Amino acid sequence: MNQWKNFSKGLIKENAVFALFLGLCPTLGVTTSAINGLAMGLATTFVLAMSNLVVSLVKNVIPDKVRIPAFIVIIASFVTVVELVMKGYVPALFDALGLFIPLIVVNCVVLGRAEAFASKNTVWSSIVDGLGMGIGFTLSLTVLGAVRELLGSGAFFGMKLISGDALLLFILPPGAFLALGYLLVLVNMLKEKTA
Amino acid sequence: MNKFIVSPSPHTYTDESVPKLMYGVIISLLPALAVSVWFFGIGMIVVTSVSIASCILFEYLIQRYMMKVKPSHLDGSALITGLLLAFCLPANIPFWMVMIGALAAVGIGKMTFGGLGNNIFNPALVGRVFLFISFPVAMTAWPEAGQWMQYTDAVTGATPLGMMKEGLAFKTVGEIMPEVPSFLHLLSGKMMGSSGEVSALALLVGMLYMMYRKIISWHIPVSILATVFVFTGVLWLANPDRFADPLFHLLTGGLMLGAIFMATDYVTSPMTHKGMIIYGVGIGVVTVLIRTFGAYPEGVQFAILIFNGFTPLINKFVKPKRFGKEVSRG
Amino acid sequence: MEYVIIIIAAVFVSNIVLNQFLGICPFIVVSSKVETAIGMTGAVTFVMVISTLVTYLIYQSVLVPLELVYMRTITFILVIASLVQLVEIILKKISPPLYQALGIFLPLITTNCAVLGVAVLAVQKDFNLLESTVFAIGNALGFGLALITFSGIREQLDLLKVPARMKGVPIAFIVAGLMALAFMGFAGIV
Amino acid sequence: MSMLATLFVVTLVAAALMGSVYALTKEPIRLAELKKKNEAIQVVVPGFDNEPSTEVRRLFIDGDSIFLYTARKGDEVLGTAVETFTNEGFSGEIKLMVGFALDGTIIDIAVVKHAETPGLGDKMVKGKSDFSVQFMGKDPNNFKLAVKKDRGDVDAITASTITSRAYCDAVKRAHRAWTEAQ
Amino acid sequence: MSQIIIYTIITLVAIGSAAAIILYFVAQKFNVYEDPRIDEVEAVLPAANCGGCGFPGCRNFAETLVKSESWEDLFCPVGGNETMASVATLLGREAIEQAPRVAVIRCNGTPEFRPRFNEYDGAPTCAIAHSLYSGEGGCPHGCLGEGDCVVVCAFDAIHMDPVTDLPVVVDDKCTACGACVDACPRNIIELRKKNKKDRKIYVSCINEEKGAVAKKNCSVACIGCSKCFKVCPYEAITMENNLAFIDSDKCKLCRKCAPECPTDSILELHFPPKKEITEPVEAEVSE
Amino acid sequence: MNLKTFSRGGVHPPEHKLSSGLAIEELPLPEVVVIPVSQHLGAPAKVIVDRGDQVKIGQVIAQSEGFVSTNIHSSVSGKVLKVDKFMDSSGYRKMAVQIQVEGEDWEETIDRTDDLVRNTVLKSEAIRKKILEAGIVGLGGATFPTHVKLMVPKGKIAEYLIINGVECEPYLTADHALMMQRTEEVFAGILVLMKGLGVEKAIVGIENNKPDAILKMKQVAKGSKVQVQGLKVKYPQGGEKQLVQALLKREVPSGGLPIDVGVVVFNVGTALAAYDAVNKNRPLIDRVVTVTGKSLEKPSNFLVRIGTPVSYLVEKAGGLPGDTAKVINGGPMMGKALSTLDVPVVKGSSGILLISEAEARRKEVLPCIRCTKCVTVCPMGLEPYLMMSLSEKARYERMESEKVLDCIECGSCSYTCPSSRPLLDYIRLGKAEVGKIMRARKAV
Ligand SMILES: Cc1cc2nc3c(=O)[nH]c(=O)nc-3n(C[C@H](O)[C@H](O)[C@H](O)COP(=O)(O)O)c2cc1C
Ligand SMILES: Cc1cc2nc3c(=O)[nH]c(=O)nc-3n(C[C@H](O)[C@H](O)[C@H](O)COP(=O)(O)O)c2cc1C
Ligand SMILES: Cc1cc2nc3c(=O)[nH]c(=O)nc-3n(C[C@H](O)[C@H](O)[C@H](O)COP(=O)(O)O)c2cc1C
Ligand SMILES: Cc1cc2nc3c(=O)[nH]c(=O)nc-3n(C[C@H](O)[C@H](O)[C@H](O)CO)c2cc1C
Ligand code: SF4
Ligand code: SF4
Ligand code: SF4
Ligand code: SF4
Ligand code: FES
Repeated sequence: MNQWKNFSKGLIKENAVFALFLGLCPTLGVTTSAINGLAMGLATTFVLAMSNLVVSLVKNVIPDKVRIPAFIVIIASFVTVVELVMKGYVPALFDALGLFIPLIVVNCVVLGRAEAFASKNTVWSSIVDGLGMGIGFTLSLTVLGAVRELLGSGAFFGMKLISGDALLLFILPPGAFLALGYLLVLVNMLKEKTA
Repeated sequence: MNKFIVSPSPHTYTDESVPKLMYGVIISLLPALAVSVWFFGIGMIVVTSVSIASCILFEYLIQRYMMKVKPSHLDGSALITGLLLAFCLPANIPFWMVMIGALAAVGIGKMTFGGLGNNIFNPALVGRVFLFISFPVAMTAWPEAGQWMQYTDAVTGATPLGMMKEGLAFKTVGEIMPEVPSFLHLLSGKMMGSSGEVSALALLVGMLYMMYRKIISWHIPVSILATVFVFTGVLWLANPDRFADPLFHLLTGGLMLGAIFMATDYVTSPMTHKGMIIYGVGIGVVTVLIRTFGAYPEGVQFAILIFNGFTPLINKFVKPKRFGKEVSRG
Repeated sequence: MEYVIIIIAAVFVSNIVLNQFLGICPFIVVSSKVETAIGMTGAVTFVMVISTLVTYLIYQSVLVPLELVYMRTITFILVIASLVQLVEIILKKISPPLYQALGIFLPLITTNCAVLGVAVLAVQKDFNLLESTVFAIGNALGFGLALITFSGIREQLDLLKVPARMKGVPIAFIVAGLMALAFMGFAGIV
Repeated sequence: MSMLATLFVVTLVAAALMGSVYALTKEPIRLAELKKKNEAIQVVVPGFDNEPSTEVRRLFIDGDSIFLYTARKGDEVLGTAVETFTNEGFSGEIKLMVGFALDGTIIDIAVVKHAETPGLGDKMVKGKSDFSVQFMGKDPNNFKLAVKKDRGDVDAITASTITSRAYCDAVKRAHRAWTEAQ
Repeated sequence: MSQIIIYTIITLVAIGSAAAIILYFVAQKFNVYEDPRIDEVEAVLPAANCGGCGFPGCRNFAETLVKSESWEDLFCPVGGNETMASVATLLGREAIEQAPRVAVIRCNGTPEFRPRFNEYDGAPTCAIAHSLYSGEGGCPHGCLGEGDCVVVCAFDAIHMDPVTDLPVVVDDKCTACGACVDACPRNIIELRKKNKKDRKIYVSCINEEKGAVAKKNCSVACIGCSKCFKVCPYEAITMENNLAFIDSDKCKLCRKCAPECPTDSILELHFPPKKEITEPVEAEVSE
Repeated sequence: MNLKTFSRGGVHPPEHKLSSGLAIEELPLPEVVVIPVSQHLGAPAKVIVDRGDQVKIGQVIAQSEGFVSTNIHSSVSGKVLKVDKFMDSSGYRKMAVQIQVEGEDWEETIDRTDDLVRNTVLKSEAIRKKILEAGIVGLGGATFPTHVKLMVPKGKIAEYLIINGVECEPYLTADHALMMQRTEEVFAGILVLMKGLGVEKAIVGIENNKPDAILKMKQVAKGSKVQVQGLKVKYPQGGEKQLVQALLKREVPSGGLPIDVGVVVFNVGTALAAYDAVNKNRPLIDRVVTVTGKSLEKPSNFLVRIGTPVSYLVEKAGGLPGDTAKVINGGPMMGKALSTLDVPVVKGSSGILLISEAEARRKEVLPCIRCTKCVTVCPMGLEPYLMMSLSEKARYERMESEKVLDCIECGSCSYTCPSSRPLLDYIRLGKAEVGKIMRARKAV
């Protein structure tokens, strides 16, 4: 398969959040600011790419019956690695993302990719696929984070653009749902236009 | 020969119509509007006109340019939304905040769902809570009554419920009560609060008018007010130092406004009388819970929104009594 | 009283879906019919309580003594995945009607972060065994409350004229947002 | 059988990987945690050259632990940093580090952990508003640790009385611990 | 340090193996078989869940495809032959080829040909108008023009022509799902074989009333005169209940019938203009 | 006077009884009549005359086919012009007999005197036979063959006969006129029906907007087992389930018939027809039709032969007013709009109502605002707003479980809706579809 195509499909057409509606919890949970979204996305991307890599390496030696448990173990190990490394080197970010780092393990995107793509494709394609999906995911989280940060605290990646308070609602839970909802509407409208 | 019109029966209709009902509600809101203008003067006038104008304008713009349907901004429902939104804001709130609230009310609360009749949550309350959460400072600074010419520069103070919530941290009810406005003031509306909620009397007059016109039935307002009365009454009897008396609860905050005009919104309330009573009791209970145990001094707005969310379930499970299920031989 | 507080907190104040953002995927996907939502709630309650219990025991009796707390994530997910499969297999055999009602949701639940999330939160919050169980029940109820209410709303919206571009997932998020807004009223109640 | 074998191998490898990463990151994690604590202490009792986080005393107050760290420069005791808590916050628990000079006046206060609303309650964090500044140099024995609404001396954060009250509560608790420890 | 690694390995392997062993035995004991091919087939189907196949959803159809012996009457109109072929390959069977079809509106009762002598003012659906009365033009078989077919078409392939007051099918968009056929209360719509360049010849009327009566309501009604029937060289036309019907599978588009019709109720579409010569036109066989 | 009424729902549209108090006027014969063979619920009758035959008044021209069916008689004497399909009130063409009127030649068996025959010697069985032979059907609107209703099914007991003199539809006054002018005969008809049913007790229910009729019926019924009960004016009191509940506080079970609670309901006109059939040997060949409308010159109660064209009635009532935009066969709540005046009066025609342009057109349909008015007025305790949405989305199974089949099509919901929603249109569609589904289920 054309590697660029393979990579780019995860960005828009099969974007985990905006097209497949997967991995929604971290999407809503951590995106109080763009930077948090970015970090969460990168952590997920790492796990995605690494687990895709390993799964595609071992795909031929793993019997079908124990496929899923084996994949889970692989993914969980990488999640633990991410957890430990973040805790050690970027503790502030780890605190901000909290529960959602261990929860990468149940992000349907990760298992779904391992299962649907990496277990059937070559190592190289699998890494590209994982990176594509991961970056697509990162992109959506960053966009949502940026929107919420902009509306909610009037800042962009921590830079304060307006003085004083903005629409506090958007950094609170309801704002997460509303912002994502209207972003999806926007996506639909763009689709209408291009269709 | 004439070209006859053919249609299925019936061939005759009442002359009731949606705009007529809506304007009926508006008429019944007029006494409260008059009282508010009397107490809050220019601020009330600015907030109300901005709110109404923005609601109607947003409804028109969204229908015209985004939904591409025939605008129905003049059917009266946007006017009610605007009026009620203004009624539950402090009269000294900057006008641009009012516009944001109107956008949230009409845009998020109503048009997102497809407009009149489709929304799940009460649009005016969506607007209000949106503002309340977004601008908690501006939304909890209440102008004192009687400042005719002051708008955003009005002197502010606390609402009776706010005083109660604050005071209870270190005082008993008995010590707080002398500070809150007298019973007569609570009834007439000379106190701090959202601009339209202050006068229980004017709101009750509106309720009677709506009942007379058969716009609303008694079920929702009465069940809410009765529940609040009974629940707070029980608490008060149990510990009069910790809990204010039921009359205080009935006459303060947005309870009257909410019970009479907002919980009764057709679109977002249940369809059967039994359902209405469940809904009313639920709103009453949640209101009292929030008022007495929660972080916010007032809970009607949240209570109504929460039960707006439950309304579809109520409608699904509470059915009118069907004819002829049981046979009684008499 | 303590247990009541745990439950009220989990159901209303920090509702797992509306406030904690856990289990959003099934919340958005499996909520178009009230009956389905009720089935899903049953399944989640079942799995959530059992897995919180089992993971709690493993955590306290194996990981903590061996100082392997960092292995929480991998152990928990393994235990939960196996448990769900176990339940599925057993249910399919011994009670086909129950399987029909609940079983179809089970695969969905493995990858539901609500279950893992609650298990992790229970040990994070230093609850004891009973508290953990109550906490799991409370969160399952909270999940059910949100899911069932939401499905009622969606059933109603289904009969109304929601604009095409809002239909489906976008309106689901917006409704969830407004419900979260309403639930903010419970702040500070416990 | 091959199934079990594979699963065995996979877990084995995974465990080895995790184990090694854990071994590698154990020290950085410990240091990071230590650093956080020291940084907080550094803010509230600046200028020490010892490792206060190693000189800990623990008191049990109101059902939870309060830690007191002694900061020294050489042999001179500069003051005590008290890690205190309150459960009265708008969103539950708040943890503060309060630095006391030898005479019992507050040197400075830092927020260690909180979940208050961004934009409202989180104004108690130093740098986000001037709220915490008013405590500097005050002696709780003659500065009433309560918001003005409660007839105290503290100016509450606008629209965040609850957080302000909780903050005062935590500081009071710290002062109590400090007094007891003397 | 290495002690930690060893503990980690032991614990994880222990938990993993314990889980695996328990699962293995339980699975043995509680085994219930479900055909995995159902999932595979479902994955191939278009997932439109349109019901065009006659089953409630794609999954249901997949189940039937896997289970039933004969595939007659089993066809996914949306995916078409291509999908059926891939399902067939998947299951190692042969798919039944079906000539592509397209929906055709068999009524030509425009206001010009069928004057409206009353006005319908009920709920704007054909189903309700049909159950109420014979319609604005009085023809009990004619199109009611309220557009039920338009509403059900999931592919946006039908729209109402405001001038003729009749629905128009856009051939390129129509997937022959048949939803409109079921929706039309008057059974006006038929799925006919799709010909080259969308050419078609059909009797655009389904009125079974006697000629004079039919003609009274609509000047282009089929009056059952049998002239077309007699002229068709391929026996593609049948007469029943005062009505001619052209079987699209037998019709070879020779265009002999249309000129015969005294009421112009046979429509020819998308043909090049006829040459002047009256010799028999070459039979054009569609593919 | 203690006024009873039914307990749930109901509306009160303006009454507009323009022709109330007017005498029944016998209409001269038209030149040609068209008599459809299906004027009743059930199987159409089978034509037994041919083109060119001479027929007499009261002669059977089509014979009952099956149990739920009845005879059709010639209402005039003359020559059969055609046996063919003619347009009926629905605009569809149905089998009918067209007769050229020639003279007034009656069947000899018919007693045409005005003598009142109070007592019936016949037994129940014989009464039913006579009623079948005379082609009597319910004249209250549903045109259900009366002899079928007189047969109490096994296991059920008829306790009460209820006579429906409610006439709750606005504008219509035919039943009122009958009760005023043919009081004695109606009363005798009630006795016939009581005998036919074998019941001891009868109640006549009359709405209070006809106090003169209540008074008059009470006078003739004095001393008999027939009780006359005034009722509060409320639509649809005339619906049999509502009437039974109003009078006896018994609720006919869902999906059941009044006989399930020991009651049989007949219309006033049906009682009169039963009298004519049993005591005078006179088949059902004419009926009283109210011709009315606000712009109509001469609103009237006509005695009309079956088969007379509607256009003839309108002409006799002063001609079609220029502003007429809708012609309704029946009352404004339940009547059927006609697409042309070229249709015959049938046994079920109770009135011809002409409506002007201003009132005829429906208002613009707005979204349902869930005002609950339709739920409140539905006499059957249904939720019309929900039914309509379900019907629009073709959720017929759900409609079935919401009991759509209980709807009596009274139209109170559509009448009352402030958003002018065509509720009943969609409910009817749903009923038809649910019916289909249920039949398909039975067939499997
Ligand atoms: C979304 C939201 C979040 C809030 N968060 C806090 C908070 O973190 N801390 C706090 O003290 N008050 C918070 N409040 C404000 C209080 O609810 C309320 O304003 C306070 O109880 C009394 O206000 P006062 O400080 O003006 O007397 C919040 C309000 C809203 C609407
Ligand atoms: C399908 C059908 C079957 C009926 N069967 C009986 C019957 O067996 N016995 C009876 O007394 N009436 C029967 N009826 C007549 C009803 O009781 C009733 O008089 C008739 O439907 C008209 O009532 P309405 O005008 O209130 O709708 C039947 C009616 C229908 C439509
Ligand atoms: C909504 C509604 C209104 C009715 N109103 C009357 C009425 O006013 N008078 C009447 O005789 N029948 C009325 N009927 C018909 C009765 O239900 C019932 O069919 C009739 O009284 C039975 O008598 P019959 O068989 O003699 O017609 C009405 C039916 C319905 C559904
Ligand atoms: C009795 C009554 C109460 C109403 N209350 C409200 C209200 O509280 N808020 C609001 O936005 N609109 C209200 N409306 C107007 C209208 O119903 C509302 O805008 C719809 O919810 C929009 O779909 C009310 C209308 C009526 C008839
Ligand atoms: S509904 Fe009719 S026109 Fe539309 S795709 Fe299906 S068959 Fe074709
Ligand atoms: S073809 Fe049939 S469904 Fe379509 S508009 Fe005509 S009558 Fe209606
Ligand atoms: S009367 Fe009309 S607007 Fe009111 S609930 Fe019923 S359908 Fe809706
Ligand atoms: S027509 Fe049917 S649904 Fe409407 S009010 Fe009458 S009985 Fe109820
Ligand atoms: S990410 Fe939480 S359920 Fe999918």
